[in-house]
Amino acid sequence: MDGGGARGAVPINVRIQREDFDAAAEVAALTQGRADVGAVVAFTGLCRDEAGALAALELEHYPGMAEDEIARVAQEAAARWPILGATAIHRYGKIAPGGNIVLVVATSPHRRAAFEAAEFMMDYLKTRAPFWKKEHRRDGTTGEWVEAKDADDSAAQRWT
Amino acid sequence: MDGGGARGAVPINVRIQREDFDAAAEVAALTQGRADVGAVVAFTGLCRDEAGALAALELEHYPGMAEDEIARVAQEAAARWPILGATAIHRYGKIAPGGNIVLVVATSPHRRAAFEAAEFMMDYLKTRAPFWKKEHRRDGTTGEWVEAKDADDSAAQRWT
Amino acid sequence: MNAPLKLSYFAWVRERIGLPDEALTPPADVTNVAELIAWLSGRGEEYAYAFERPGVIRAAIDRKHVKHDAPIAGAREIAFFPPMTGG
Amino acid sequence: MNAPLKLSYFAWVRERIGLPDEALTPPADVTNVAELIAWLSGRGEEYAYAFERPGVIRAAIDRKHVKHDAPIAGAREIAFFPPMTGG
Repeated sequence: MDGGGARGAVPINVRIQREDFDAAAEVAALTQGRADVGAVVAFTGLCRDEAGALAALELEHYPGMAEDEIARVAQEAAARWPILGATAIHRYGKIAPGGNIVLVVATSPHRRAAFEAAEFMMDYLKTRAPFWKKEHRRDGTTGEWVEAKDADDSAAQRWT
Repeated sequence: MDGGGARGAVPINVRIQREDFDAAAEVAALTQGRADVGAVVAFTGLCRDEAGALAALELEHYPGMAEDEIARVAQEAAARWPILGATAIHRYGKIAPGGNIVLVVATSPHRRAAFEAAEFMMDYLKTRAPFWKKEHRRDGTTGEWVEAKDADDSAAQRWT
Repeated sequence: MNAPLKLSYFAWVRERIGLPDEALTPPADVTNVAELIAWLSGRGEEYAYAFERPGVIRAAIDRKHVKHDAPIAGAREIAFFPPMTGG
Repeated sequence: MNAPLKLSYFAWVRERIGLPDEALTPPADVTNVAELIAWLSGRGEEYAYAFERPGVIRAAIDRKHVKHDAPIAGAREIAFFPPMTGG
């Protein structure tokens, strides 16, 4: 998918998938064959086991809208920072503790833009992308839906 | 090398080396076999070709002091943020455009701490670690030493 | 009269209503999202339970986030769900 | 009198002086880094060139960054270099 922002041909890759991702391959896709990238920030979000209580997270999403929202977030990042590329991959389905949930990568000539664009994408993705986490507990009880945190809203608001 | 900070056994890995590094392997070393890591931020700094003018960067360093300063920066990050691990690798010698220069990884239960600790380490590493870059130009002229940027000092100062 | 709408439900909204989606035709006096929620809440216990705290319910019209005062005229699909917890 | 010191030079300080390091014994009235720089500057053209703008020169005593007013008593190794450009 192409960013189509002010800077034209910034590559923006957005994927929603059940299968795992390979962060190294995604970074390589944004950096190989070009020598104008000076900074790469790769964020990986993983499933924590909540001190052993969690058997798995189950991620539900709104197909179609999930891709659209994450692409909008990435395009907004490309419009606000001089990035050279961005990738965002979000998994759905059952994910065991230690497993990957989300990957965000931003590349730029300079480190500050790469850091800020990546953090912006994560903050916005958390409050805008239609995903919901349900807990499956090791004691076999029916999982609860994870509650949204006010901290996530305020994290997103600091970019406005 | 062990962090030995307030939180005790936070693994801190610092290496100064001529050879390339493998960011994926370094991330795996901080995350595998544990399920308390919820967020990984990996920053990679690469050699840019300066619009084709640059043949290579040559990185000189102060052996011994370079390791010590970067370890101090990582330990400071571990004291300031609730991180679960940190890795910093800085290369020296000749590096061609597109090649890796520096890697910083921070892991944490939550994304904000991982982002901030990684950015803090990069900002401080740039102003404190004894490395100097010399340019080798494609036109064969003797390279100039890269000038330090005021922006790097102010980037580091915002954490104080 | 409104045209038939596709209504989609996610997470605990879906679980409480017991359906992932359905096609309904709201009456003509239902003009915005808040009115649609109120109308749905009157359709039965499961809807009343799903929408018992309308303030926490998020809505999307044709896959874009909207506020509860958004008009529904022309909408093809309206989705209801709790605050997002992805990432 | 001061004990012999290892002096180390890096980047263009090293290139201008023409040596990566050397062992020198500064006179007793050289007590801090600024005085050491002034004394070195008087040792010849190459030193004068290396230290022509003392304000930009960074110093480390025994591998720790210090300011120019740092006392040099007890130091084993003092390094001089330009502002760092790693990362």
